[in-house]
Amino acid sequence: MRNIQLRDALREAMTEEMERDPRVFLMGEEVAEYNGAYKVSEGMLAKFGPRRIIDTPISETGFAGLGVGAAMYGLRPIIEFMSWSFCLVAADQILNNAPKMLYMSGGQFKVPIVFRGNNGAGGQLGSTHSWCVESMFSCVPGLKMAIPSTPRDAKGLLKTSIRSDDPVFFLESERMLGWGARGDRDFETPYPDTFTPYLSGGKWAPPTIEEDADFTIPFGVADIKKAGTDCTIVALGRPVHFALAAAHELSKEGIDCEVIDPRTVRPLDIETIVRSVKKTNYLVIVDQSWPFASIASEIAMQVYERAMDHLDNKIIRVCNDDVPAPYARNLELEMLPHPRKIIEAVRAVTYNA
Amino acid sequence: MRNIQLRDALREAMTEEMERDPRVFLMGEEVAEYNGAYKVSEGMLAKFGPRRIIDTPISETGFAGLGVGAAMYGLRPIIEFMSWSFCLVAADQILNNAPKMLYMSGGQFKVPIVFRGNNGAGGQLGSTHSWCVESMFSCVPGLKMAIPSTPRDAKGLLKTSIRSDDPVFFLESERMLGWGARGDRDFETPYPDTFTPYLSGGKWAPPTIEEDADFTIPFGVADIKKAGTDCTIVALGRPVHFALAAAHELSKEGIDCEVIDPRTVRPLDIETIVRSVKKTNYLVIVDQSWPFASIASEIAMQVYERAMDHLDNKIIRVCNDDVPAPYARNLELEMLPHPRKIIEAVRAVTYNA
Amino acid sequence: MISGKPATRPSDALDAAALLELLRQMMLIRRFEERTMQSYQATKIGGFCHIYIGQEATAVGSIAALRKDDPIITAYRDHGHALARGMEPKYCMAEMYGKLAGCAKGKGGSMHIFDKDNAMYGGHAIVAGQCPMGVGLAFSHAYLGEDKVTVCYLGDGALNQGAFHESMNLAAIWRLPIIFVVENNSYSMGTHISRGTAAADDLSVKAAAYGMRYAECDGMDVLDTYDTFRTLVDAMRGSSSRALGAPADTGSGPAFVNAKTYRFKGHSMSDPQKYRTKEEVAGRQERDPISTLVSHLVERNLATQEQIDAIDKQAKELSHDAEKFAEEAPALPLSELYTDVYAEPFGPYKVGELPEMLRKTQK
Amino acid sequence: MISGKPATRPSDALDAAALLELLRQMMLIRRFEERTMQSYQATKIGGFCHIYIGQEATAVGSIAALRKDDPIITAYRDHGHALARGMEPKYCMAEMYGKLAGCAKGKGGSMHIFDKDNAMYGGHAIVAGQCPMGVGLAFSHAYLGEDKVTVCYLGDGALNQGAFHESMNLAAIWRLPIIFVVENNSYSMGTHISRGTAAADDLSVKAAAYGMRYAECDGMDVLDTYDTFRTLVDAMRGSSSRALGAPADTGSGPAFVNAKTYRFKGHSMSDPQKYRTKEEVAGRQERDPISTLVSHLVERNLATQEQIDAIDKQAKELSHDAEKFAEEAPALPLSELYTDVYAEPFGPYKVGELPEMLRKTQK
Ligand SMILES: Cc1ncc(C[n+]2csc(CCOP(=O)(O)OP(=O)(O)O)c2C)c(N)n1
Ligand SMILES: Cc1ncc(C[n+]2csc(CCOP(=O)(O)OP(=O)(O)O)c2C)c(N)n1
Ligand SMILES: [Mg+2]
Ligand SMILES: [Mg+2]
Repeated sequence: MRNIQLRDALREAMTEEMERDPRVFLMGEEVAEYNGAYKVSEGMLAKFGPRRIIDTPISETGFAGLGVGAAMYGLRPIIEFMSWSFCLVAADQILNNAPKMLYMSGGQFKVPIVFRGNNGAGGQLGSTHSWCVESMFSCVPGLKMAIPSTPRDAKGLLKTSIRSDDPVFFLESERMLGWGARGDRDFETPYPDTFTPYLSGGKWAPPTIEEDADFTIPFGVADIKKAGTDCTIVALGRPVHFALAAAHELSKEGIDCEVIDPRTVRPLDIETIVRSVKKTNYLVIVDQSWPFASIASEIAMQVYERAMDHLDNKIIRVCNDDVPAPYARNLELEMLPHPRKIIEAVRAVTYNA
Repeated sequence: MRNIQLRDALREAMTEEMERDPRVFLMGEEVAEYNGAYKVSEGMLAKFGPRRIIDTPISETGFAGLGVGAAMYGLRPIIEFMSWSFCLVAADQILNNAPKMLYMSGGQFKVPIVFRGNNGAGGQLGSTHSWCVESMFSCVPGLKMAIPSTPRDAKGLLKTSIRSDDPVFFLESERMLGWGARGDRDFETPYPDTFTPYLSGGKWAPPTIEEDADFTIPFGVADIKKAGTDCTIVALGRPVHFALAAAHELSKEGIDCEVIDPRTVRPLDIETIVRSVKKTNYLVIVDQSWPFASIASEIAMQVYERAMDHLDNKIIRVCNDDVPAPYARNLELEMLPHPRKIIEAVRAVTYNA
Repeated sequence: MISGKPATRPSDALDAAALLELLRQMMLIRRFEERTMQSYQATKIGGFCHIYIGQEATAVGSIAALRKDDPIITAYRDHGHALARGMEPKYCMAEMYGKLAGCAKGKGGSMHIFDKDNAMYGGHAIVAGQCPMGVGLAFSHAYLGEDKVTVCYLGDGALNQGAFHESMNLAAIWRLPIIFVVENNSYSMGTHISRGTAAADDLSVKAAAYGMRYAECDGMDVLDTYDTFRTLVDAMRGSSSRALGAPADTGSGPAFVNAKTYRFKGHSMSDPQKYRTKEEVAGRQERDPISTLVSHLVERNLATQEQIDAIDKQAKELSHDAEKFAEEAPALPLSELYTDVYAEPFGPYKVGELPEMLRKTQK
Repeated sequence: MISGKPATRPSDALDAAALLELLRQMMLIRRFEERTMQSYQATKIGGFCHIYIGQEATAVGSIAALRKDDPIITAYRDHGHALARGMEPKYCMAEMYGKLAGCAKGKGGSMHIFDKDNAMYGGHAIVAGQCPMGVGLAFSHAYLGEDKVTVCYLGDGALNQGAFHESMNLAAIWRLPIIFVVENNSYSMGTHISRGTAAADDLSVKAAAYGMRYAECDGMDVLDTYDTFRTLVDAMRGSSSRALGAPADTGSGPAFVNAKTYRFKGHSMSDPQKYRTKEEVAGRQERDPISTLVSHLVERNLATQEQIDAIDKQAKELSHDAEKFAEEAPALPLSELYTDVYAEPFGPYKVGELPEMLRKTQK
């Protein structure tokens, strides 16, 4: 089995695409000489040189907008936000310019750009540094959004993102980058015995370029991370693993959950979710962003629209608590979606079954 | 009956509160010497002088953040965005600082500030200038949000906003400011005969300070804009009037709609909506923002959570089409929620009835 | 003009035909905009509409110093730039009429004029929002080792937006081939630059803050504008640091131009203009950029009055024809609502056809 | 120091007690931060943690020139400012331990240290995000006709954020009583200022761009820092234009200080520091701000070694006690998740109690 961390998978995707297409470059804070604040781009400066791996000052508006201009011109920028929490200072460039340029120009100017970086709680970083932007930004037509949960998905989806002719918001998780590294303490769970082996026996490791030169994962295709018959759990990104831990725990009670990872939010593969709900008749949605007007609300709404008659109970969502992120460790852990909450939700939703 | 435009109601609210509390000031682009880009603050410079009515350069980050700092210090700023479409350049200040300061400081620093301005399509302004920010921003805990639909609500809610010790996002509509003015061509509808009299026989005119010195409208209290028994329509802001036009039209077919205007999104008066749904058993939600992860999705989700058994059909939402705002008049009209779409939705949802 | 004026100016080398071409462009913009105002008054054009009249010399003089493939990018007051860049007026007018035959198929409108063939990268309505994108265009030249120069226009009001400053800094540290041009008409809406911008009386400090070259030009004089840009562009082209990360500084780097100009009309079509006196406007109109060039031509016997009249007549006709074209062009079909949202569409979205303007040229 | 040094410096007027107080503060910060590092290594402290060691003279020297009620606001490298401002170390440490007894009840953490009683307005983690708020504090003085001065600290990396520039411009056009201080330690994470900031070798141009006064000080020398701020603050206090819209410019207006300093530790606790050599750091450590002041005191016979040792001992004890306090303090109850979200709560939210630190003083 191939031993690969999520950060390596991201780097592999970028490296392969940069070798394939000379128009692709990587730009962001500390991506070059520092080798990446989180070591995602480690070694890439040495390999590609300062023309293609470019350190920026702390000017998110400037370099995000630079990327949009370069993409309009025909290049294919990868713009790294050290954290999506820092993208708010660049909101106008990423929300007004990137996703709307094609439309506003009547089809003249494509914007093939990838914005990527850490999303969600990094671990006691406090209110300003723990943004989950997926719900807030997924409403904007013109952008695509991917949220990988495994090294395999990370590589496959990032390669697709870089090849995409549309702007892609690519949301990583600091808490997952080093997953599998020695001494990694992540995926803390009150159910340590359910800790999912991080590459799932190799299933979640991406192929090398030698193994599969054309490996990509298409957008809009959900992945059934665990098949099951009794209750559907939908989760994206890091919470996928909480959902799997919960499913493992629930299986001991005889509840067989199906865990669906949509992988991309725009496009959203609602069909796979609906198919699953028609089978299990129960749905729990896990979403690491705040509940109000969230992706969880949206998925619920769409399932009600398409499969209300197949639901044997209300849909329950498990979200971040509706509060700013606290610093204190105990409060932060409590606020985030975690296996216990998911277990309780599944128990509650299947109660009548 | 008192003849008052919505812009006058806003001005009255600000003026009364500024007279009441010397800590209140108004700041924004062209609010002073120009008398307001949309004449909302007309005459206020003359009345209050340049210390309290302050023109700014085009520096939204600068003056929105200035407002946050001044509010922390104890003043009560009203920060006008000429349009909420321009607030994206200030997203970090309004989303990271204003709503989270109280929490991050452990309760030390309140941020009593009002951000206000035009929201939604102003009429052929194109993709960058037609933002409806309510869905995108309503997810953020720590802020409050009000969206008035009548001069009365505008005055009452704005006065409450200014007195609030929490940051309030106050969303106006350029298309409604001059409603009732001579030559006003707004509220175009394919059903001109259903044109709602703009002050509804005086019911929607706010009291003067002489009539009611303590007039305010509390947050979190929905207003039943029209009572009815057959189908509930929820709408906020400008779409309230489309809903009323639709209700009028539908009454000719014998469908008696109840139109509920929640008026504030944070807090959201879900109780009143649920009560109505329990009575009518049908629900259509009108939301002028994009559908994905919208306020419409959220209200639907909450109604399903609380009153699923009372619904005789699925909930239908009528939103902005999921595309960037086009410039062309015909496309823009088509894209926005409008009475025809609401009528069709109500017919569809009550079809079995 | 760049301080320390040389004895001979680049414009001295322009022959009568070239000068008449400058006149033709300015007259076309003027007549086109007059039509635009009429059509707006007649509610044929919607949204916000910002008239360029008075500032024609700035776009025309600067663009004349560029090659056809040097990119330009600007704000919402953009018709003049598009026409100076060579867009057929009818496509610009049809855009404002919201018609399918518009340069952006009626989806962009007056504030969002794009022309890919003529390297016009818009038309951007968020103040200073175009600056970072302009840097991205210039970055592309450096990245690709191209010998191009990007010109990024902005209003004086944009000086107060953070995006402008971040752009200046990025361009400066990477020595990108870009010229930032402030079309300094002294007003952002109703705010005089002296009220909104610190150190407004000497904008050279804005360039110095980034170690960037600074130049001023008379934005009401097309020849002075041309001279300023010709000099800057020539110095920049082929000399600027084209490889990022190149150790040595091989060229002159970016520049910042303060083009002193004036808009004769209101900020937008709905501006009552109470912030300035009629006398102020009238005074400035005495230095109309078109009359100034006409005088220059006539005084030097470079053109006859008949030639000039013929150019004006043609400008009027083209504008009239553009209006007619726009008026008669078919409406935008509702099916276009869902095209051009994604280049690689899914769900309800569809690929859109290119605008007629590009289809003709692109094959 | 402000150029054109006067013959007598303000610090000459400081007696031995005052100088020892400066030393006490710097030593407290140093020992406190050493404790902090240990606690972080022991995973008692989470999140990002930015150590101020090396820069103590900047906070201490500048704050010494202020009145107790002059507001300060800074970035995430904020423990030093809080302590210099007078926060009891135990509240700062308990905050980092995420305890209810923390200055922000454990909700803010290292990057968000607030102290209302001591006019410390945070602790802000988005680079340059504090600048507009700082202008808001200074605006409040002008609005209320107060005789206060706000000091807004920022890192050299913040020079490249638009928010900084908009703040400079607003402060300048309204001549607000604010001092922007760049704690110029030459690095933003691993990026040397010369790579990220144009014209980095002379930051006076950043002030000149807004017509703002500029001063430099030796941020490794608490007395030079004090002198610089004392002079600026005295000129600003009571003289700046306090009424907005006041026709005449009555004062000296805002100022921009380049405090040349150096951080001896990594950017944050997880920084491998490959971007600079050990020799570079060692060289800079030879000018340790604490030793510099100690030498000054000893050479002039203003303090004995015993006095100095006693101060250091006390600093160690206070830091030790702070750590003990934090360790033993009760955890933050989960019920605090829903307090302090709204001052006027609804639904699931509740009013929160003030932090212990304020309850004691506020009654
Ligand atoms: C970020 C932002 N804030 C406000 C506006 C509204 N607005 C449009 S144009 C304008 C004035 C701009 O003046 P200037 O930059 O001098 O350009 P000019 O109109 O003189 O060409 C304003 C305030 C906007 N479009 N974008
Ligand atoms: C807008 C934004 N972008 C990026 C970051 C991540 N970040 C935190 S500190 C830092 C470096 C700041 O350096 P400087 O301003 O010089 O302050 P110093 O750390 O030297 O005190 C960066 C890039 C951030 N917090 N905010
Ligand atoms: Mg201007
Ligand atoms: Mg620094």
